[in-house]
This record gives sequence, C-alpha cells and structure tokens, in this order.
Amino acid sequence: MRNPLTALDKPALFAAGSILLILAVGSLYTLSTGGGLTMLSPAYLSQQLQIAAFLGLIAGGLMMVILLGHIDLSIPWTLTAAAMMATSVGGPAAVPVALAVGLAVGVVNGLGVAWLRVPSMIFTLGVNTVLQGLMVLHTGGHAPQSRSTGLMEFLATGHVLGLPMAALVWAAVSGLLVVLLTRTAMGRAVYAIGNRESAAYLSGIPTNRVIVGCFAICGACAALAGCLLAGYSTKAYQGMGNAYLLPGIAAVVIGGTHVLGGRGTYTGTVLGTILIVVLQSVLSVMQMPDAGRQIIYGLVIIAMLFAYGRDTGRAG
Amino acid sequence: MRAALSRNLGLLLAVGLFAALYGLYSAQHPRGGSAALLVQNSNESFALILAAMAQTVPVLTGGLDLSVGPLMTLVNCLASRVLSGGPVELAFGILACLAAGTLGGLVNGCLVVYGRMQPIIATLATGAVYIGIALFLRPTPGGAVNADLSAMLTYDLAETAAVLGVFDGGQAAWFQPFAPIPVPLLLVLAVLLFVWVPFRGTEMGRGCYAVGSSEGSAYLSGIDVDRSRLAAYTLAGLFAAMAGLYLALQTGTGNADAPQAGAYTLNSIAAVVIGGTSLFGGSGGVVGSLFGALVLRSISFNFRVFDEASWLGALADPLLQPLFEGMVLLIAVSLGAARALRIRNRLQLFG
Amino acid sequence: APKVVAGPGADPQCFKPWEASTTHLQWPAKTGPYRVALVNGFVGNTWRIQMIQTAKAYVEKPDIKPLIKDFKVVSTGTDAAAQLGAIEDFINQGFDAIVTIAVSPTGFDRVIRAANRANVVLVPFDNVLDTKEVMQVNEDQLEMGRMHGRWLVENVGKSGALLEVRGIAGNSVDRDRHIGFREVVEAPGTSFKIVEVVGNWDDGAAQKAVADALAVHGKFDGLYVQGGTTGAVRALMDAGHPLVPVSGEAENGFRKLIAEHKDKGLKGLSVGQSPGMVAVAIKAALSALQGHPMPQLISMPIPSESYKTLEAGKNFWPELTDNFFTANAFPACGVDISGIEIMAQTKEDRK
Amino acid sequence: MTDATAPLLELRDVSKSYGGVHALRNVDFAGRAGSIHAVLGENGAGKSTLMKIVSGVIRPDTGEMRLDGRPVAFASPREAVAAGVVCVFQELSLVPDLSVADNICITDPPRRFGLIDRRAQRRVAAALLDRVGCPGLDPRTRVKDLPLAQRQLVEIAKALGRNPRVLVVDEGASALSGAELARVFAVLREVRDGGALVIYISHRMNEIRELADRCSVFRNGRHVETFDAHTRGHDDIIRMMIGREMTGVFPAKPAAPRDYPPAIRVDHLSWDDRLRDIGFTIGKGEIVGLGGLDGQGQRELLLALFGVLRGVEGTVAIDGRPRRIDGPAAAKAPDIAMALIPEDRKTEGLVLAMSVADNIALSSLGGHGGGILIDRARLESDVESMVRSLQIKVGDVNRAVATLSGGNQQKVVLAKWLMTKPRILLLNDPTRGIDVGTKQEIYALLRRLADEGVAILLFSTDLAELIGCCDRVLVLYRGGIARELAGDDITEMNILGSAFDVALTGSPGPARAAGAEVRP
Ligand SMILES: Nc1ncnc2c1ncn2[C@@H]1O[C@H](COP(=O)(O)OP(=O)(O)OP(=O)(O)O)[C@@H](O)[C@H]1O
Ligand SMILES: Nc1ncnc2c1ncn2[C@@H]1O[C@H](COP(=O)(O)OP(=O)(O)OP(=O)(O)O)[C@@H](O)[C@H]1O
Ligand SMILES: [Mg+2]
Ligand SMILES: [Mg+2]
Repeated sequence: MRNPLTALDKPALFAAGSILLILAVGSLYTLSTGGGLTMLSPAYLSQQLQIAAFLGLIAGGLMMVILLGHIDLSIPWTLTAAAMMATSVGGPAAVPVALAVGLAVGVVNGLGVAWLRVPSMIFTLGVNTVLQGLMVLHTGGHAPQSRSTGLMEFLATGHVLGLPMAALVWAAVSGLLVVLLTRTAMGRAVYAIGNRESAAYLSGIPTNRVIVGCFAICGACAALAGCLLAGYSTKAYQGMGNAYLLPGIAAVVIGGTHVLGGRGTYTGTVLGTILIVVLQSVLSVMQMPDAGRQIIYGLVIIAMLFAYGRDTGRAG
Repeated sequence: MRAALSRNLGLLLAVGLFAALYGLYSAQHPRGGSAALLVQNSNESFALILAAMAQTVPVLTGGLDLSVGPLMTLVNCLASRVLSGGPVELAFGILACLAAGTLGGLVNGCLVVYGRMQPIIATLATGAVYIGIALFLRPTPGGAVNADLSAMLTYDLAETAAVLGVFDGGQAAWFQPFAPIPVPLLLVLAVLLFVWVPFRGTEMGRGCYAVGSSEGSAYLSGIDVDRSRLAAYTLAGLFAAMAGLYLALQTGTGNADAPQAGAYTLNSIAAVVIGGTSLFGGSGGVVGSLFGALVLRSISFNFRVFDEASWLGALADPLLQPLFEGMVLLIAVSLGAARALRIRNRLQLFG
Repeated sequence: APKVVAGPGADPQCFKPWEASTTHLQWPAKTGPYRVALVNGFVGNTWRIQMIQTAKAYVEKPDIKPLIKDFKVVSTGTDAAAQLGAIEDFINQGFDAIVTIAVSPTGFDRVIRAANRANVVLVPFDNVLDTKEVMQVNEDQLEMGRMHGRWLVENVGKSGALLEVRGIAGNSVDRDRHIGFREVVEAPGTSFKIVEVVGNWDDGAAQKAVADALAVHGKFDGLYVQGGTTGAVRALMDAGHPLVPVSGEAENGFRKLIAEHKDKGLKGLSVGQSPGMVAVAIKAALSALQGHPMPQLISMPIPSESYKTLEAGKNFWPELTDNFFTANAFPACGVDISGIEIMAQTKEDRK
Repeated sequence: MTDATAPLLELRDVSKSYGGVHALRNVDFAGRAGSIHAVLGENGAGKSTLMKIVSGVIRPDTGEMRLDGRPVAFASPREAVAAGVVCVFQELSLVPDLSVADNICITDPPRRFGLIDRRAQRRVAAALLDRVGCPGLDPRTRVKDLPLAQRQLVEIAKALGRNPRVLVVDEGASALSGAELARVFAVLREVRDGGALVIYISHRMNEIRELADRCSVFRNGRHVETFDAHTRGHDDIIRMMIGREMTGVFPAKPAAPRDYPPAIRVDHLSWDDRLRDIGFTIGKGEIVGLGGLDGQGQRELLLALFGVLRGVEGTVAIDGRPRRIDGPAAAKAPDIAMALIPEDRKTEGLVLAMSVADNIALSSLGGHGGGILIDRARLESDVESMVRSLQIKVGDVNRAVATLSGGNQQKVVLAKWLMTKPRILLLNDPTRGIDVGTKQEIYALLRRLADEGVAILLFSTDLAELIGCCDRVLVLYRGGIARELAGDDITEMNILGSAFDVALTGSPGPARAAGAEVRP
C-alpha cells in the first residue's frame, strides 16, 4: 500500500521549489550588493534550520489539530506561559515543567472543544486571553526568574556533529509525529475525524479522546518551542509567542494541509515551515521596508495557493 | 414559538449578557444612562460592531475572513488621505473609501470563488497585503479628516444639526427630544435596515445561508453558489470599509497599526460566535453579531467603574483585568455548551 | 480649558520644559483630593507591567496619597477606539486627571476637546501625541537617537559597518529615534555603511534579525538596537562575531551582558525609556490641578549608563530577570521608586 | 402516450468516465413526454451518472443531449431547472439550515418589492406539501429537524414547485412506504398526465411494476434495452440487470425454530419519549427483524443499544452479564463485540474522502497486530480478503470510497464491521438503495453470519426483507413493542396488521387530509 501520508506530493514539491527560488532571489541580492553567495553558505543554512526549528515545532503540533478540522489560537500564550513557568518555577525540571504546562493547556482546549463542543477557533482564543491574563499577573506579582536553564540553552543553540541542536530536536519530534500519523491507530483516527467525525465516532473511534490528545500534543509542541525560544534568547518574556501563530498556520497550509481537516502530509508542513522562515529571512536581509514585506509575504502565500492549494471542492 | 426560541437562543443569550454587563456598568457609572455616556459608548463600539458584521457574512457561508481588521485599517488610512476639502470632495472621498473596501472584499471573494482557495488562508494572505498597502499609505500615523464631517457623524443629532445648520442649528423646540440620540446608533440601524435587511431578503442573501448550510445541496438546488459567495465577501468588504471609515472620523487620522488590525479580526470572530452565528455556517445573522460586539465591549466598560473597595473590587485591579476579560469571553462562548451537554442523541453533536 | 501662560512653570528641576520655546499651560486650580485615572494601552510586556506597578506604588507614597482620593487603572489593548472611549468615560465620570500612554500619536482631538471642556488634565506620556494642546511628559526620542549615534561614532570611529535594529514600523518613537540616529551617523565627515533590520523592540525578533544580518552581511563594527538589545547581543555571541560596541536600551539583561563581557570588547551604552515616567506624569497632573503653570512638553532626563559606569546593585541587578527595566527613579522629581522595589519584591515581601 | 410522439428527452452516444472507471459507455436514451420511464440497473450501473448529466450536474465526456429535439448542454443544475429539467437526487438537495418553505422556493421565490415574500412563500410551500401528502408539516420547520422520509417528500414537493417538463426521481422515494408512497405515485402520475416526462429510478421491483410505462435497463455503464412496461416478466428484467439467472432471493431459514442461547437481553429500555419499556432477547445465531411504520422508534432502539443515546433507562445484558455501553467505542470492545451498520452511509458509515482500505480498517485499527504500531502488511491482507469475500467492486483499494457506487459503498460499511468480528450485529436498513443482486448477497451473508453464531437485529423498511430473512420480527409502535412474530406468523398481513391494528387505536402519524391541489 502506497503511503499517502508521507509521500512527496504536489504541494511539497512546490514548496521545495519555492524555497530554492527564494534563496536564489536572496543570493542575487547579496551578489548585487557585493556580499557573495552567503545565502548558500553552510553557516547561513544551518542558522536558518535552527530558527526554523521553533516554527517547525509549532507547525507540527498545529498540524495535528488542523488535520482534525480545528485550530489552536492559544499558541502564542501557551508558548509564553510554558517558557515563563519553566524559567521561573522549573529550576532543574524546567523542560518537564514547560511540557506539563503545554499539555495542561492543550487538555483544557481539547476538553472545551470535544466535550463542550465550543468551536476551537473561539475556545482557544479565550484560553489564549486567559493565559495572557495569568502571565500578566505572574509578571507583576513578584520577581519571577526568567533566566533559562543550561539545558534549554543547549537545546536551542548547541551544536552536535555540526548540526544545530534545535534542528535535531525538531527532527526527533517530527519523527514521532510522522510515526504517530502514519503508523498508529490514532493517526488514522485523526484523518478520519477531520473528514467526517460522525462516521469516525460510529466506527467506534473514541473521538473525544483523540481530539483531546491532539490538542495536548499541540500544546506540548508549543511548550517545547517555548523552551527552545527561551533557551535561544536565554530568557522567557511576555510576547515571545506573538510572532508564531499566523506563520505557523501559514506553514501548515502552504505545506498542503487542508484547513478544514482530513488531508495533509507532514513533509509538506516541514517544507512549508522552511519556506516561511527563509522568506522572512530573505525579506529581512534585503532590508525590505515593512510595507513591502507584508505585501510580498501575502502575495507569496497567494501564489503558492494558486499553484496547488486550490480546493477541488469537498469530496462526496 | 419554541422552535423560534431555540433557533434564536444564541441571539437571546447575547442580548441577555449585554443587558447584564451594560446594566451593571450603567448602575455603577455616575452618569449612567445619560446621553453623553450613550454617545461615548456607541462611539467606542461602532467600529467593532461593523467589523463583527463584516465577519458575519462570510461566516454564514461557512467561510471566515481574517482580513477584516487589515481591510478596515487600509480604509482607515485611505480615509485619512481623502477625507478633506469641500462637500463634493468629501462625498467623493467617502465613496472612494467604501469602494476601496468593497473592492478588497471582492478580491477576497474572487480568490475564494475563482481561485478556489480556503477562505482562512486566502484572507490571511490578503490581510498581510492590505496591511502592507495601508503602511504605504500611512508610513506613520497622521493625516487630517474634515472636522465638521467627523463632528457630524460621531456625536449626537444636536451636533449634526449644528454642523449642518438645520433645525435652527439644532435648537428647534420640536427637535429637542431627538437631539440627544447618538448618531453612531442611527448609523448602525441604517446599515441594518438599508444594507442587511435587503441583502438578506434577496435570493443571493438566502443563497449565502444555503451555501453555508450545505454547499452541495445549494448547488444541486440551482443556487448560484459562486455569486452568493462572492457577494458575501464583497459585502464583508463594504462593512469593513464602513468600520475603517468610522475609525478615521472618530480619531481624525489614519494609523496602519497591525496589532490593532489583528485585535479587530479576532474580536470580530468572538463577537460573531457570542452573537449566535454558527462558525460552520448556515445559521445566525448580523444582529446577533451586533450584540456580540456589544458584549465584548461592555466587559471592559466595567473595569472603569468599579472601586477597589466595592463588592466587585477585583475588577479594578489592573493586573487582573486581562484575566477577567479572558474568563468572561470563555464563559460567554461556553454558555452555548449547555446545549452540547443537554443533547440526548450524540450524533447531533457532529452537526 | 487651560490658559497659555508665560513661564517659568512650577518645579522646573523636575518639570523641565522641552526647549526654550516651549509654552506653558495653566488650569484653574481645584481643591483636592483628586480623582486620577491611568489609561494604558496594551499590557503584553514587562515594561508596561512595571509601569503599572510603579504608578500604583507611587500613589501610595505618603506625600502623594493625601492628594488622591481615587486612582483607577485600565488597559484597553491595542485598539484606539477603546482607548479613546475609556478616556472619554473617565471624563464623563468626573475624574480630575487622566494620564495615558497613547495607542496612536494622533486621533486624540476629540478627547482633548472633551477634557478641556470639563477642565480635566490629560497627560500623555511615553507614546506622546503630535499636538501642542495637552501637557505631555516624555524623554526626547530624537535626542535619544542622537545620543546613540554620537556614542557609536566615539567608540567605532567615523567609518565602518553599522547595524541598526529598528522598532515597530509605523510608530513615532521608532521614527524619531531613527531620525536622530541617522542625523549623527550620516552627518558630513562620517562614512558608515549602515544595514537596517527590524527587531520590533522584541528580544526574539531582534535576535533573529541580527542573526540573519550577520549570516549574510558578515561583519559589523557597531550595533544600534532600539529595543530587544539583550537578544541582539546574544545573536552576536551565538554567531561567534567579535564583540563590538553596542548601543541599546536599558534592559537589565543588556547591562548584565555588558558588565560580563566589557573586557572582551562588548563596550556598551544603555539608554533607557523609563517606566518610572508614569510617576512624573502623575505628579505633573497633580501640580497642574493645583493651578501651577506647567510646561506643555516636559522633557525627562534620559537615564544613560555606559560600560564605564555600570555598577551591580546600583544601575543593574545581576540576580534579577533580564526583562526588567533598570532605570526607574527620577530623583529630581522626588520619584524614588527603584525598579527593584516594584519588580523584585517577592510574595513574602508584600505581606 | 402515443408512440408516435417524438422523444422529449434524448441522449445519444453519451459516455462518461472517472479516471479509469467507465460510468457510462456510448449510452442512448430516449424518453417521451407524458410517460413514466423507469430506469433499472444494479448498483453502479450508471443510472445516477446519467441523471446527473441530464440535470446538468456533470457534463458527459462525449455524446449529445436533446430536449424537444434541440441540442442542449447544461452547465449547471440551475440551467437545467430553467429549461424545465428537475431532479430529485439520490442524495437529496435540501439545505438543512433553511426552513421547508425556503427550500421549496429556493430559486425563484415569490417576491414583494424585489425582496422574498415570506408569507407568500409559506403559502406556496404549504400547498405543495399538501399535494405530496404532507399537509401537517409546518413550512417553517428547519429541514434538519425532519426525518428522512419527510425530507424526501419535501424534496419532491420542491421539484413539483418548479413545474418540471422532465422530472427525474433518482431513488428519491426510497425511504417512503405505504400510504406516503401511494400518494407520491399519484402525484407522479398527475405530473405525467400533465404531459411531462417522469424518469423514475428505484431498486424496488414492485414499484416499477406499479408505476412505469416504459423501462430502460442499464448494466455496467451500458444501455441494455428499453421496452414498454409489462411486456417483460420480472425474471427477465432481473436477468437483464444482473446479466445472469437469479434464483431464490432469500437464503433458506433454519427449518425448525431452534433454541438459541441468548446473546443479548434487553429489559425495560426507555429513552426520552421515543422508546418505551422495550424488552426482548436475541439468541446467538438468530436474526431478529424490527418492523412497523416508519419512525416508530426503530432507529432510536438501534442507537440506544449501541450507546449513542444519552440517558437511556433499562438494562442490557450481554451473554447474561449486565453491561453499560456508553458509546460505539465501548460497544465494539471484544467482550461485547457489537456492530452497527448505520442509516446513512455517506455521513455515518463512511469517511468518503478516505480510501476504501482505510475505511474498511477504520473500526479495527489496533486489531491487526504490531502493538502500538499498525502492522501494515497484515492490515493490507486483511483488507484484501474482506474485499474478496464481500465481492466489493473496486479496482484499487486506495481509491477514495466516494467513487464507489452506492451498493459497493454499503458493502464497505459491512466489511468495516465484519473486520471487528462482531457477535452482535445491528443493521439499520442496510439494503436501502441497493440492487437486487447485491441484496441477495447481503441476505446470504447475514444468514451465514447467523449460522456462525452472530446475533442479528435487522431493521428494514422493506417488508419482503423482514419476511424473507428473519427468524422473528418485533413490530414497533410509538416506541414500544406492539407484537412479536415468529416462524410462519411472519407475513405481510401480520406485520402490517400489527403495525396498523395498534395504529388504529391510537392516532397514526401525520393525518392525511384530502389533498387540496392549489398550485396550478
Ligand atoms: N415552527 C414554528 N412554530 C410556530 N411559530 C413559528 C415557528 N417558526 C417560526 N415561528 C414564528 O413565526 C413567525 C414567522 O416565522 P419565519 O420563520 O417565517 O420568520 P422569519 O422572519 O423568516 O425568520 P428568519 O429570519 O429567522 O427566517 C416568527 O415570528 C416566528 O417566531
Ligand atoms: N465522482 C465519481 N468519481 C469516480 N467514480 C464515480 C464517480 N461517480 C460515480 N462513479 C462511478 O461510476 C459508476 C456509476 O455510478 P452511478 O452512481 O451512476 O451508479 P448507479 O447506477 O446510480 O448506482 P446506485 O444504484 O448504487 O446508485 C460507478 O462504478 C461509480 O463507482
Ligand atoms: Mg445512483
Ligand atoms: Mg424564515
């Protein structure tokens, strides 16, 4: 049986092509300004991989809930709360504490969505606001420590065998997610629920548990990203998650995952992530003013969707 | 009767919540119920109400418009460039703003309909483009909006009459009962009456509901699915334009503020949901969203009036306020969950 | 409404006029104690929280407490309409003074008029308004930019490659600092190659932007970072870039880094926008309410420390979090609430 | 109905293929005005495909269509409707969130001042509902609150409202029976007598016999033959359809009633006001039928047993032990091993966009070895053997199940549950819209399963099925068991009798007022 979940499909190929195109444009720019082919240097690429790991972790988790046909808008403050809790009360157990926070938030999201049946778009938005409120309280309450631990810093900025540790963490999590999606009952259940929840339910799939599980994974991934981000800048701070939600969604969708659930490959998400990161980087390096940057960013997404992301209508 | 009640439960819930929150606020406010307060409250709510209305229409078709905030920001910046000069120029300026917003909505619609893109991601992308254009129009906040026009549309009828110099400058005796009516309130009513109600009563408007409820059935039934969808996004653009235009009138300037745009988009979605419109499409309406927006606004109204020593003193703690805001939002949207817990046939949970 | 009067104003040590030509304003004196409100914008960062805590501590001080009978703080988020509404609301509630950090530098004409009509003293600070009609408190952002520029010229020389990390696009503070900076480093006689990236005043964003710039452009001889300096320096270190002079904000983390690495070449200038400014704004409001003539634009001293003047426990705190803003006290104004008093108290201390 | 009239609708040499599947191959079809034309064929024969072409849903790859002798090519159902070609689709085209009235007048509603006139619309709807024998239905009710049978009536009313010249009913009355069906037939005859062409598709031969003037038979995407009704015998037609001789639809029942050890025992089961104090047992190896008028609680009973309903009272004992089943996941656990073939395969039985293989494996994931990880090779071979044993017609099991014909889709649902090796099998009208050949296979399968010891509870709207298949039949009325029939007592007379006997003492379903024909 051909495995439809990991195969390099059209979106993935397009994303890969676009990444090369963007790098080429960036290189033309650096050449024209006399900087040489710095964008193809191992240092630059490895650094991009390191930075992509943060968004990649988030996108990976987000993909789990998007495949269900849901969304998690609480990512920014889940990430921040996890990082802040890890640094302030975690001590040596910082990473487990962060993961616990992420899992807890994910479970709350999942319960709201699965049992209360509140649309995820709005429930997670509310949870995000609540988390922000809690963190405002936390920051203002006493002097919370925000210094990341050595382990967090190693995970974020260390290198092993010349490869950025962050990218290795991302690869490890990716491996787990791919196995989960393609080789386990839960993975099939995720796709089934995303397509038709009633049929999945009547097939004896414990749909609510799967939904809670996916949100928990999403929360944990965001928390792990929060750990790495805190390690990267050696501290946790308010607002550290703001820049990751919309790019995360864009990465997943550009990678070919259907926003309404049921379809998508993990490879696509990885490529979508790299695409977004490289695009942001090239635009930043080219010193594009913010206005132009926004426009190009939007147009690239539209162009990608035109190329392949066109909805062929819902089957059936 | 019961059927009608259950169908409008969401709306009733929003109205009830609003009444409770606003009542609490008015009771605590030293000038609660006064005309000045009404003007102020309708003023600060108007843009969000219109943004929520804008969000409602695509949501009815089963879509979503993440570019509501950006589009409204774009129009806000455009308005700060064109809303000056004499009456004719002003009229053209207003038309240009409305047209720009409508065009933005149409572009969204085209991407969704002809580009066959998923609305969430298509409007995420156009949203970035619109913010970019807004930044080009207004690299830094500023600009000038005709003060008379602003005064005419953002205060009460007395002010409008004074600006226009009609009814003895608003001093006519018969006019006095109407004088304190806030103009933004009238504008919202006018939008409902002259834009929404007619739209809802056309085949196209009903088509939006049908498409959202079941696109396949709508198509097989002979509904022009594309046209309905296109109309929905275009109308959303028009509403967003009104919101942006009003923001320009209210602040007198344009500001390409991306975080503010994002906040409007998210709040518009929250308002739509609180107002009882299903995010899956097919049921609900802009009246609910109006109250949804008012609920959101009234939450924060209350933070201003409570004394730290009073029975709801915690509302006055500035570090607790963001938490309360989130909690009330969560509770408001979870109230509908009573339905999910009451449902006796679990298959109905999947809608 | 305030009268425009001739200077000098009250307490010129503290309320220093912006420039010689700054006008003075005088409100009719009211008898205290007064009702004062603080209308904040968003609360999503440490600076704002530190600011709110400072304000709350300041009004509890023995010399201030008797002057204030009611002090309210609200945060309105990034939404201009909501902020304008909140200010208008406090005017309607009969508050005597309102201090605020404006969400947008324009668009306040309406509330300024309302405030003047009700003789309410409105004091924008930090993000000030582009208007001469209200009393405002700020550090001179243009001058701040120039300071950074001058310091870099001193420490780098008159030529070389500079990296400028800017703040949030479209914000007037970003604009002013940038202009001030460029004035100096592009002055005749200098020849810098300047690369400009956007760091959004955020550590993570600045760190990424700097990392990108380093990877692509190679070497720089000096950095000017508007905000998120800690992150920018981290990027420098992560990339193994030689430590060069960095001119940046007053974050504790940056100062810790300078102190630690100044011998290895990390010369640094740390110039801060102080959350303690809120106390000065409140003090100015009280003074105006008492009928003293006040400068229309009050210039706060820019607290600056360089690698030569850093002293642990005095102007930075190695054991405290990076996020915390070191400059908090303005002795000339009797504002002596140091940052650590506010942010470093533990739960136990508070009891 | 003169033979001399030229055909109103004519298709020539029409072909349509999906990927490699030829849904239609060089098909000719002609229908005359003023006739009812039945289209017959197995599942997947291409009937619906042809009708979708006729009504503008899809476009043929080749061939042409003529209406009134003029060539037409509809780009959408909208254009077809405008030309007077109206279709009642197999998969209904009602918008669930809109009211009945809104649905009936969904295109071209009555207007006032340019806007939809709701009151006039309700009047029009009420009149049409009246005409199809559904006068009690409030036009303001939302369609999603209606049971399937009423939806079909609304759909038919909607079609009538469009004044069709060609009216296609593609299994659009499959959920109807008894008086409702009779009323619909009368209406269809009226339409015919008004000079229209009615194309009627159904798998129920008796309906065809009663209604049709002409018949066309299709097999495997090809047109086999068109002939005047009553010129061919039943067996003849069946042979044309399935391409072979057909003997004995129903497998033999066990000769003498046996003493089955009980597999499931239900006592005092009640839910809402839809199920009242139901008690029965089903033995291992026994097939028990659920009969009665439509909507008497049969579907709710199945859902209640499967744990889908909340707040069910009473006890259910499996193998003598009382069990609480709170959902399908619990029901399929090995110690209960219950399976339900749901009512609507498109929304409840299948994940249409997923492949045939994934669908078949859906209920038994984790049951193919490999611990946490799925053993792919084993899963694959399990799926293949299922496809083979149920003779599911599918080239590649990785194709989306949506591309299968209705009958084969139903087999996929069956396969999915058979993979779990159920000991108790609940079926909700499993043969609705399934051709006779496949039906026969399913009946044989059920009997085989029973012989292997599976306890089967079968709800069917088809009387013959209950009679032919079941060892016992429970007739439900208003949520309670009205009568239990066994052995030779299971006859049409008895089932209908007990359904109506009780009905006469209470008040049966919707009152059937004399149909006032309002709409011209
Ligand atoms: N099932 C029902 N039974 C009794 N009364 C009803 C029912 N449905 C609606 N009504 C009432 O009848 C009146 C008209 O109903 P109708 O549904 O036509 O209103 P409407 O204006 O179309 O509403 P909407 O805009 O929600 O479609 C309403 O006042 C409603 O409260
Ligand atoms: N959208 C599609 N994609 C691929 N194949 C399709 C599609 N629609 C129909 N087919 C195939 O075309 C053939 C004819 O299907 P059709 O639905 O016309 O059969 P039918 O005669 O209506 O059967 P039934 O009695 O089961 O409704 C079937 O083999 C089916 O699998
Ligand atoms: Mg068919
Ligand atoms: Mg209605």
